[in-house]
Amino acid sequence: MGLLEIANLIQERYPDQVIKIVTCRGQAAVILKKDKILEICRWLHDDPSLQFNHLADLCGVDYLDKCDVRFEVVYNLYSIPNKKRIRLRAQVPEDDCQIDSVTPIWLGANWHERECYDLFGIKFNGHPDLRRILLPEDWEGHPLRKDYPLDGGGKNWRGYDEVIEKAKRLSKYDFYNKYEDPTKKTGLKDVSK
Amino acid sequence: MSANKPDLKLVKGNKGSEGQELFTIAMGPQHPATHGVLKLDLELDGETIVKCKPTVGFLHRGVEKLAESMTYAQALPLTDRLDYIASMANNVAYSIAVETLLGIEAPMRAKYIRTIVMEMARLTGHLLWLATHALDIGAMTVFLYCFREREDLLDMFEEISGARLTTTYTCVGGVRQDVTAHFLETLYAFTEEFPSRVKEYETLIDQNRIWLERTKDIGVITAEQAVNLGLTGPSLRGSGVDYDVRKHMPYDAYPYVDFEVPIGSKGDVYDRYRCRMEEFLQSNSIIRQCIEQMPPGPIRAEDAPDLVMEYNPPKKVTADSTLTSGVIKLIDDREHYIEGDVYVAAEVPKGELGFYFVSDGHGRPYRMHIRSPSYIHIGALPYLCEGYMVADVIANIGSLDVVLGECDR
Amino acid sequence: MKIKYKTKKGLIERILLLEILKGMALTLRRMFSRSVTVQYPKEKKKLFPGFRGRHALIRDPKTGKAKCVACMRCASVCPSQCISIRYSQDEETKARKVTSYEIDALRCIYCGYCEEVCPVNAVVLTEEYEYSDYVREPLYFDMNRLLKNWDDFVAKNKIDPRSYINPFLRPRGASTGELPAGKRIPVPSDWTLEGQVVWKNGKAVPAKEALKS
Amino acid sequence: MEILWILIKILIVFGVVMLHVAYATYFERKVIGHMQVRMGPMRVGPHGLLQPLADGIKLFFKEDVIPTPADKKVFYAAPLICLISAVSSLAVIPFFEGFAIANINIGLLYIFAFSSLASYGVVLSGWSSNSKYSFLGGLRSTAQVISYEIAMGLSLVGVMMMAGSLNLTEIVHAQMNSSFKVFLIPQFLGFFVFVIAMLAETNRTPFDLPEAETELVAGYFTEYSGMRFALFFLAEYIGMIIMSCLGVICFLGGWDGPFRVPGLPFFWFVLKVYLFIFFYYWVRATLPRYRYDQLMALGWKVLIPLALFNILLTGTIKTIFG
Repeated sequence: MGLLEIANLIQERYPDQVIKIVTCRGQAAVILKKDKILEICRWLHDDPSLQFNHLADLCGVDYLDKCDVRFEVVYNLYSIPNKKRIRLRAQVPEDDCQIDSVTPIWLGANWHERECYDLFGIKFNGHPDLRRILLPEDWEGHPLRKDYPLDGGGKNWRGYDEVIEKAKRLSKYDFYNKYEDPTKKTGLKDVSK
Repeated sequence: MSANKPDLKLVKGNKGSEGQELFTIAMGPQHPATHGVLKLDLELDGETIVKCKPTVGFLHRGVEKLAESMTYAQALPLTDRLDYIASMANNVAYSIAVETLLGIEAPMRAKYIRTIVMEMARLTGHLLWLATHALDIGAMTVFLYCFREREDLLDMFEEISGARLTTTYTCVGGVRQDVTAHFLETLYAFTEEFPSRVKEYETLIDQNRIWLERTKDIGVITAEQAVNLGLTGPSLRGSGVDYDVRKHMPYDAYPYVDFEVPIGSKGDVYDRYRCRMEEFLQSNSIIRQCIEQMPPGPIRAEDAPDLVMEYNPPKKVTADSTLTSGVIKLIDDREHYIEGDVYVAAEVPKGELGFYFVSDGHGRPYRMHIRSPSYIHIGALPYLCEGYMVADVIANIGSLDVVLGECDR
Repeated sequence: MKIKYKTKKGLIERILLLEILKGMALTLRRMFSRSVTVQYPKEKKKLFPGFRGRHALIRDPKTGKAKCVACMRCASVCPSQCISIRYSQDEETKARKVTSYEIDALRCIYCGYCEEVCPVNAVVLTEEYEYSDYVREPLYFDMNRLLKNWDDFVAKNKIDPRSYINPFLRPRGASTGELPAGKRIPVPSDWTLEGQVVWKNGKAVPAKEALKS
Repeated sequence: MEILWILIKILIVFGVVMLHVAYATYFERKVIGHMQVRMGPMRVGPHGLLQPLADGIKLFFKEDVIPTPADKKVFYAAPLICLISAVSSLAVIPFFEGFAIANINIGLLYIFAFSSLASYGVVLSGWSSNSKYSFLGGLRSTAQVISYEIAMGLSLVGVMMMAGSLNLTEIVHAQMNSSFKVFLIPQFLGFFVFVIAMLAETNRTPFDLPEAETELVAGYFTEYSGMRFALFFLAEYIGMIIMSCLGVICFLGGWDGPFRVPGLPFFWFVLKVYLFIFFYYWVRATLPRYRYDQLMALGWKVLIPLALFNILLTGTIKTIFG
């Protein structure tokens, strides 16, 4: 099977779903609409001649101003018995930021999708447990989006004030106090007096 | 043990199978056996685990976001901090991925050197795995025996790369330093000694009845399930699936060396343990073959991009045979920074480490996604643990060989 | 390759605890073997050349000052952006003069990129690793401090600053033609591309010799 | 006068045992260190010889942290229960001919009684800490100690039958008068069960699950610190010494040896006890840890039947051969 064969198979079967087939450095990717992604994936997984049983990677990409459709969810599939690789790129527009979850097909997609939700804010319909995973539950925003402020938006993280306060309170137990001459080894000293 | 697995469907809410309240215990993030900052919320019925809920992210440093504002060369030291116990392997995996994206081919000698260091990293990774796995199950002498050998390997890393853990040894298009004669000789002597050391570890645990009771039929996962969960590396091969990136998508010098991929049958902790023990010997033989076959030649591709510059990749310079004539041609026919995306994987000690790059034609990755094996493995942990006992959670974490630096990225 | 192993034991093995006795014999034997511990502050390990330790600016033996020409390559390649350089420029000659060179050692990740890209071998990571402190200030190296680091390093290791080489100042195996002029320093023959080693008949030999025979 | 003599004896025994406990920790770290190709303590004094002293001082002066939700009174009492029950057992042990603080007729039973009492300290400490890890550790320890107590008691019944007495001095005398000089040879089955039960009874590897550091952090004494932690530590090591003494007295012929060492009547006794203690360390350096249910299975399904069989065998042989 050649480079584009599987991509062409997908196009034959779902001509209305496939937007474009792209290649790069010997790897083929199929750009898809997001509507039938679950069906296509199930077919790729179950079809005895394809058997894409290994979901190598699932991630989101934010093409902020580069594409018409802002987000893409990328599925890197691998067929262990056939030793074949294909990449699906499902386009997810910003105003309808959701896509069907593939967890019914690959259990391993669970955490990939949670990560994608966490960092891009793409919702996965039918996901059993869609919560934030790498960031704290109460985090605001989705950091891997290209419009996420790099300086943290001028806000301190939650608990910052408490930590600073505690550090000040405990600083009297420091061996060296930064309010004093650092070269003078004072040992335990109470600066509050 | 697996015979009396409780029927999980009967368990509802906070009640055990017989209606009694469940005992919730938070294992981690500060716990001696969770290998870092993994947190497991366990719900226990007696000592049997009814529900296991892993929480990760305590070590999240946003490597993917950081890489977006760095050049390809600058992002390389970040990979040291993924799987920090075998950082050489990450360096190599990253370099291969970037080379594929930029369309560069590393010279032959560099490929051999990289294969050597990758297998050395596999040894260091597996040695630390065996050390901690055995320590978790209580055999603490194995821990120090493993560290004895690991120390030797780290010394060799120091010799060629200048650092023991955060090596930053490879670069896009080759490696940064050539190997020395002393390095090759030490390494070769090490490979001669190493199989006897592996035998030493095996004497302590391999046939030990306590070890067998703790590992046999624990955390069983079938081949189909394992593939479905996305397990890779020895954790997958323990279940009997023949999937190794080194064989399936050969990179570097792997096509030129002769090695076997050990495969288990049952998919329990003991099989995963055996798989890695066999890999010790296979890696050892790969290193030997690579040393013997290593050709002379340059160690860095001629057209490798500069470390500093980002938008203007250096052009290949050819001079006339006589430099004095001053005729210097700049060849500008290369297309390094194209628009496109690639996914390239390499087999690191933990499994398949994949890099997915999206390039927008500039010298910085538009998007870098790291497919880290540990992340997926921890996601699969509940499927391995539920129905077993508290002590088996430890054995299972150990057998999956997770590193939280890689998981949380 | 399917792994074959036998874990079922015979009756005699089971009763006599043979495998446990073997393990115990091993630990007993190891009790009398030499321990591998290095008693650190008393004994120190010999570091290999090129260990990436404390930063220093090499003092030029001719001028007694730093060699830095303020090309900013180190500052721009630094992944953790821990180097900050300020320079003044001569209006006529366009020659740059460094006015301040600062490295925040607490920010540094010791990748060695700065010394690798430096065209004149001005900055180096020395093989000095014992410089921890209780406060942050001494670990913010300014230019004088960096030059002092170099002097300390030279004095402590009794090296000749003229012939000092470090694998990052001139990478092993790099071909001389590709290097900038400032990096073409004399090195041992096995560092050059010509003196490269390959494995032959159970030992590492220079590639030239291996090809000859 | 009698009382004064007993007091002096108590002081001597207590002092000597405490010294040995301190150096047993040093010995352990050295032995295990060398087995693991490292050196063990080397810093305090020549070859780290003053290490136990430094440890003791450190533990004594450390801050005593008590968790807020802990049940304070029980929390205070638990380590004392452990220590007192361990120390009390020393009273009946004959260190050499005619030297025991109390030479009572039910010495063996007395030791059993007190070592069972120690498990109260453990379970109370686990419960009063109000920590889940401690609680699990306490429960595990109690179950373990209770079930292995049975195996251990049964393994010594053979010795009792051969000696015809529960008095420890009498047991040693019986061995001196027997044809083998030690009960180890006729009672090898009992000895085997005893050694395993001894490891379990003192919560040592491979049966150290109550304090399995990789599972339960430190088991029942997770929340203890400073001097209270040290009391548990002492209790554990005194427990080891008691069990070793018991093994030496019941199976290895007590203070009796191939020849008399003049001036040192306890020479052989101490030597044998240290052999036992070395064995403890040796096992710790080699073996992994059992799981909770496997440990119980071993105790109830293997050791207790073996011990019962041993009793049957001893009884039969004794009946036939008189």
